[in-house]
Amino acid sequence: MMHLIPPAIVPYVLPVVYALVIVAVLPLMAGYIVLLERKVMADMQARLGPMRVGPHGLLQPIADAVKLLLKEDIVPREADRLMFYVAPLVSVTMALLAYAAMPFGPAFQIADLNVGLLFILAVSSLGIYGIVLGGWASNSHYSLLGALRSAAQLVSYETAAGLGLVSGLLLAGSLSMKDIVQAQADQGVWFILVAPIGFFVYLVGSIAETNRAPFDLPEAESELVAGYMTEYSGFRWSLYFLAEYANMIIVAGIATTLFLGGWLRPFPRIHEHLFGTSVELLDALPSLIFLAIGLYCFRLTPRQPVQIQKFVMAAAGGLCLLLAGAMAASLFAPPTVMQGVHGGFWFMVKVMAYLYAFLWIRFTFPRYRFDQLMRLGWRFLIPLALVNVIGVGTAIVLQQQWGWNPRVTELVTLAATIGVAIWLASEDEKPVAAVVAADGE
Amino acid sequence: MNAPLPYFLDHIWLIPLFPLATAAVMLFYGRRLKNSMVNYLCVGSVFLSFIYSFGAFLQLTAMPAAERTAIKILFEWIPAGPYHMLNGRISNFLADWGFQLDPLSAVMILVVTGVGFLIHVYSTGYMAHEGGYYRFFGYLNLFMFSMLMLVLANNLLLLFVGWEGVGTCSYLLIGFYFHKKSASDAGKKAFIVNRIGDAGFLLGIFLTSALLGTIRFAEIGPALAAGHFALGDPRIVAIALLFFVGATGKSAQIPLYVWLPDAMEGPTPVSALIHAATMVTAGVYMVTRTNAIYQLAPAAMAVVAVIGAVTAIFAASMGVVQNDIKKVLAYSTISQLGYMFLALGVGAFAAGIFHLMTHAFFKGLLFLAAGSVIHALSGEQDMQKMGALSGKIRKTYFTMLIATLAIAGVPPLAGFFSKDEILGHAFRHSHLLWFIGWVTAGMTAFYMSRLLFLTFHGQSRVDHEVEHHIHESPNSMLVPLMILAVLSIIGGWIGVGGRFEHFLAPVVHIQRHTEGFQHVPLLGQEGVLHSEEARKGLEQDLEATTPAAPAEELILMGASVAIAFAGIALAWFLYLKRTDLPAKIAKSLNGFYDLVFHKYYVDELYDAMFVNRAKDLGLALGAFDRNVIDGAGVNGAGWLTRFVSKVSMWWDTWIVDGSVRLGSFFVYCLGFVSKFLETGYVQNYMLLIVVGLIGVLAYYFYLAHHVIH
Amino acid sequence: MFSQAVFYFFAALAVTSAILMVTRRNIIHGAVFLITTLLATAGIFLQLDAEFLFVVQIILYVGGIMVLFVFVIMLVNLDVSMRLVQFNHQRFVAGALALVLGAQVFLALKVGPGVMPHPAQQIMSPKNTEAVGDALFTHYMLPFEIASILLLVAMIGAVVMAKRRV
Amino acid sequence: MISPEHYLMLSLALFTIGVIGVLTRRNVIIILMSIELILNAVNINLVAFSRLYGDVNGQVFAIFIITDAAAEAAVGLGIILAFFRNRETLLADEMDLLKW
Repeated sequence: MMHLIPPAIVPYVLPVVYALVIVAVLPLMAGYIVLLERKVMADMQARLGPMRVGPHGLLQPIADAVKLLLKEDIVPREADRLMFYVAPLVSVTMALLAYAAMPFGPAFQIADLNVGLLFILAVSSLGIYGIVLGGWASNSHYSLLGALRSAAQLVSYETAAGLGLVSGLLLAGSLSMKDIVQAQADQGVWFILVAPIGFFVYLVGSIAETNRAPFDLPEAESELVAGYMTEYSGFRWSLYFLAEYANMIIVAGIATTLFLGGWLRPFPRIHEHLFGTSVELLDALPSLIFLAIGLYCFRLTPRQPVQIQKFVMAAAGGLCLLLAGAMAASLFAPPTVMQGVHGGFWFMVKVMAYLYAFLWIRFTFPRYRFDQLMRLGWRFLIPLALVNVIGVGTAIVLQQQWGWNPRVTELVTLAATIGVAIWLASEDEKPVAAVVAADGE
Repeated sequence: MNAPLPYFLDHIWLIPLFPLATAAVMLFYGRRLKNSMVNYLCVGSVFLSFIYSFGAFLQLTAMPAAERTAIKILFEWIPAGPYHMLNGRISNFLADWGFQLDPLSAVMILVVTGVGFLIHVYSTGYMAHEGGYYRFFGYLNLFMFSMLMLVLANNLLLLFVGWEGVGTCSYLLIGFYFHKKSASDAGKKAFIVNRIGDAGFLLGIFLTSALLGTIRFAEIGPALAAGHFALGDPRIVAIALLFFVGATGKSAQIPLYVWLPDAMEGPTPVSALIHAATMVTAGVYMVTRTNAIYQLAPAAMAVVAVIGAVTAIFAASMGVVQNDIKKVLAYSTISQLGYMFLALGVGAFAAGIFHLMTHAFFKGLLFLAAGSVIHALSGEQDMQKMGALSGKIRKTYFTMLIATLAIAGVPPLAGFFSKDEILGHAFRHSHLLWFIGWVTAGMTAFYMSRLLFLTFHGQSRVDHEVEHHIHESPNSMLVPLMILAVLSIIGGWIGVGGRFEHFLAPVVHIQRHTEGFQHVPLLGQEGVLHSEEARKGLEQDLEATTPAAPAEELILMGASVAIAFAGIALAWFLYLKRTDLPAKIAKSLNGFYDLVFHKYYVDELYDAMFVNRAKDLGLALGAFDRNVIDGAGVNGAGWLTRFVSKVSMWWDTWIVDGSVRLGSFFVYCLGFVSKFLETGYVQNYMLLIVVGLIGVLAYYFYLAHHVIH
Repeated sequence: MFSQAVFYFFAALAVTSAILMVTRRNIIHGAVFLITTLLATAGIFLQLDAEFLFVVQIILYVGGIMVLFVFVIMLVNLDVSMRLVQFNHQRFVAGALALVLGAQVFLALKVGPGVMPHPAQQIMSPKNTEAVGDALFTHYMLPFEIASILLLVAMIGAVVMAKRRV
Repeated sequence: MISPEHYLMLSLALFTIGVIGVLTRRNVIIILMSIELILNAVNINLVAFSRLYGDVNGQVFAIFIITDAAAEAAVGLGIILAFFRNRETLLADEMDLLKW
């Protein structure tokens, strides 16, 4: 049906489709990440978590969404209305805008900018305005403090995270996301193995950038009720919520792309064939996984207490089987399609792993004090990231100009960087003057 | 010396080094050391130098008689470069840090280190309970160093270094009990009086280098030979006299003897070592060392002889009436030194040195024994408060007895031989001098035995609280006494048959067949030894010196022995038999006794003549400084400066500042107008900028318009 | 056609929000409109094929400098100054003069003969980032370093200025 | 295609607006922001001409200008903070310590 489309806009069709898909799926994903979070938290705290709505709370997110949509929309009298309305939109818009350059798969990418990475960073750095303006507009001290804090925090940690990414850029030699993944494919190694320090710095920085625990100072409920979101409720609040989770997925995607090999299949060199057939074992893995999940769902179905829950569980199992079938079918489709589907799968798997690390950290570590946060950012992460950049650059030069053994150079520079890290940590014990921006009022 | 020297001769420079090192240790770290440590270091170092000296002596005697000279030059000390001599020739002044060992200095270092070592041992006992133990030994070792430098130096300047060094040490040691005013005064006196002599000596050195173009002893002789100086050349005489001035200062001869009696304020070992045995003989040594010059200056020789003789009898007469035991010994030292100079004066250098050696033995012994007596009487020095000690401290008594006999010139003890030598030479030279010497010998015997009797015999006049803890001195003091006693006995025998003269002959020898001073100048240095005929001349000279003991010699010997016993007998008669007589005699010739008792009022005379004049001069200079220099010079300059500054201030205020203020006033007027632009609003300024920009653009439009049309 | 639309859209956005920025009584609104202007400018950069500068504009200007502005605005609470007169006493003459200046420049651009040459349209290299980086690190090395020193000095100065107790 | 005049006009407009802001507003922060606006107008010119001549020097200069803008903003805001703490005001025409 391509011929129906006027040729002038042909190049714009596919991106629009992708964009619609993302915008449609993202809220759902966010909701289910929340469910996942609650489940993981429950598991870590030896509880069950949501079990009522749907089997094992499978329908909880939908219920939450409905509740939020139906809630009354309250605007404080003293609030600056314009800003109060605009702020959440800014947040969520910038969050969604960042997806424009996110490569979910070799083909599944809205626009492959040659400054893709910088674009994503820039746009996601704009998200801060949503927070700051919202916090200011709601004209409440808690909100204002939360806003100030998040502003300071984001500005500080953007630097660290960006510097952490630089090491990946150096290795890839390009800013385009696709090229970065391609570089990892060509060099046959994920950059996390080459620049672990950079990955670590980015991990911490991204946690702080998304205002997650243990860096969730802007919304520290024990100090400022809910930070910049205190005065918000209902749909606007959920917009902030959506923006936060979208940002999480974005940073996870960036980390995946730069350090975890993007959509690449793990172990590309292993070509074990699935009993005799031309299908490689690892390629068949996704469909097998889905198959297993589906079968598990079916096995759980009869145990559900209520009839409706039986149905839902069965539906989930069916969905899994459907996906398994799709995966299996794509094995025999032309390679581009197969690449696309599997790439998407692996990408999402890695993103999920990264997010799981987020949750893990959140439920493991206590919250920082603000000056501690600033100290960590300015006196440990940023110097460490700088040293790491120097080290990686040195390693690359040694390899390419002087033809040293790559592994050796990487190990040497890595050791040096770790030494510096230890020294910095020991230095970090000393007290530091509270950062200027930190103490607003 | 081109031939390689044997070990000890090659290392003579170590001999002064040992005491210097320990002196440095003492004076810098001594405070932290224990007394035993101090003993080991100091005495050990002196003993080491004695060993080296003895070895050097042996190796020197091993060499053939004509070449007994070892010169060791360490480095060039003062290479001052060329200068014009008096005769207009260019000479190169070079004072090197060199050591010269020939028979003369060999004898000296033996005496110095030997007696010095014994006295060190003695001091460990004598000073045991004194404060500043390490300081004492530090000074003592410093003195040893200086003295050894003095006797080992190979040029006049280095000798002068040692000369000054010993002077300093004697000053420090006389004032050792600096809390006693008399002690510190005595130290100052000694120092200043020595300065006078040293000035003369220094002038002499200058004149020497100006006249002869060298200050090395080894080259003085050749220089004299090359200079063809007539006998009694006035310039030579001047040098000799200047040297002798120095000698009088250091060796306490008239007129500069006054410091020695006061120097007795110092500790007794110091008196023994410095003011009897070694330092005061430096003058004798120096004159002997430069005898080549003296032999060219008969007049100077005459002066030396006369001064020596007069000093001898003069000091002896004063020694007769002294009651302080150490004072007596001091005066006797002076008179004995007079003897030595008498000997030098009559050209009997060897005899002088011989007497120097023996005198070192028995006079050191006398002082040490006196010290032992004082020690026993816990500090009592007045002979009026002594007596009948012979039973209580026998060992000291016997050593004292031996020393007394020795100095009195009783054969066969040391003093007899040396004194006899001197008298013989004196007689040969002039009977008057001999007579003076002879009388002096008698007086010496008299007052020495007076000292002995008053101290040890008769009935005891000791205070009672002192009486019952009279005690013999510890062995550390007695052993040196005994050794010195032995030396005082046998010390003289080496001179029998002119062996000592033989030994010294290479350094000093005189052609005896010439009568009196009418001998051609003979240069007693290597200078001639290197020329062949001179060597032959010296050989026959050496046989010639063996005395053929004619009758007159025997007569003289008998005379001196006789007068010695006469003196002893008189003393015995006056102070043991008829003890009331001395007072009567003193009363009977009242004025004379007072005169002598007050040492002829020489000190008062000097005070009146020099000291007070010096003080007046100082006061006058002070007044001059206060009134003329400060008044006219400084204050006048200050007044002038203030006046000038007043003027310039006026100029500055009205002319310079005036112009400046004028300018500032002008600027102020401008500012008053333009300050209305200065609103203080930034945006006003920016507006002005914009206005200017518009103006510029308008101008360009104007230009463009003209370009177009 | 398309790029023209883009240009006009962004230009209009920039100018309008600039006017609003200057005229708003509320400083926060002013800041927001300035941000809009900057973003519009960034869009124009993009339309001029300067992707790198586009990103730099967003990251540095919007994400950095303006955040600082907003921050300070929040630190100095301004409800007092909001009630005051916003324009100073020289506003009319100043505005008029500024307009005159603008008119002069406009005139210079329009009627001034040969004020601006018209060389042929070049094609920018697709690798804009590489090109900029290349120029920056080879030909403009020294200015680059000087700029870094400048930033350092500015940083220190800002810290010293804003410290509580100087 | 868009002729360079368009960009020049745009930057001229922004520049003029900035100048007006600088000259007329009382609030120092707004003045600073207007200055940023002026710098931005200059940037547009530079980029336009770099596009015109097809080399990147203009963009490099734009980058330098942005750097300077950052420095200026940092210091300026620091000064404003300090001043606000001391004088409790943000109005330019109350900062008249230099007035005679």
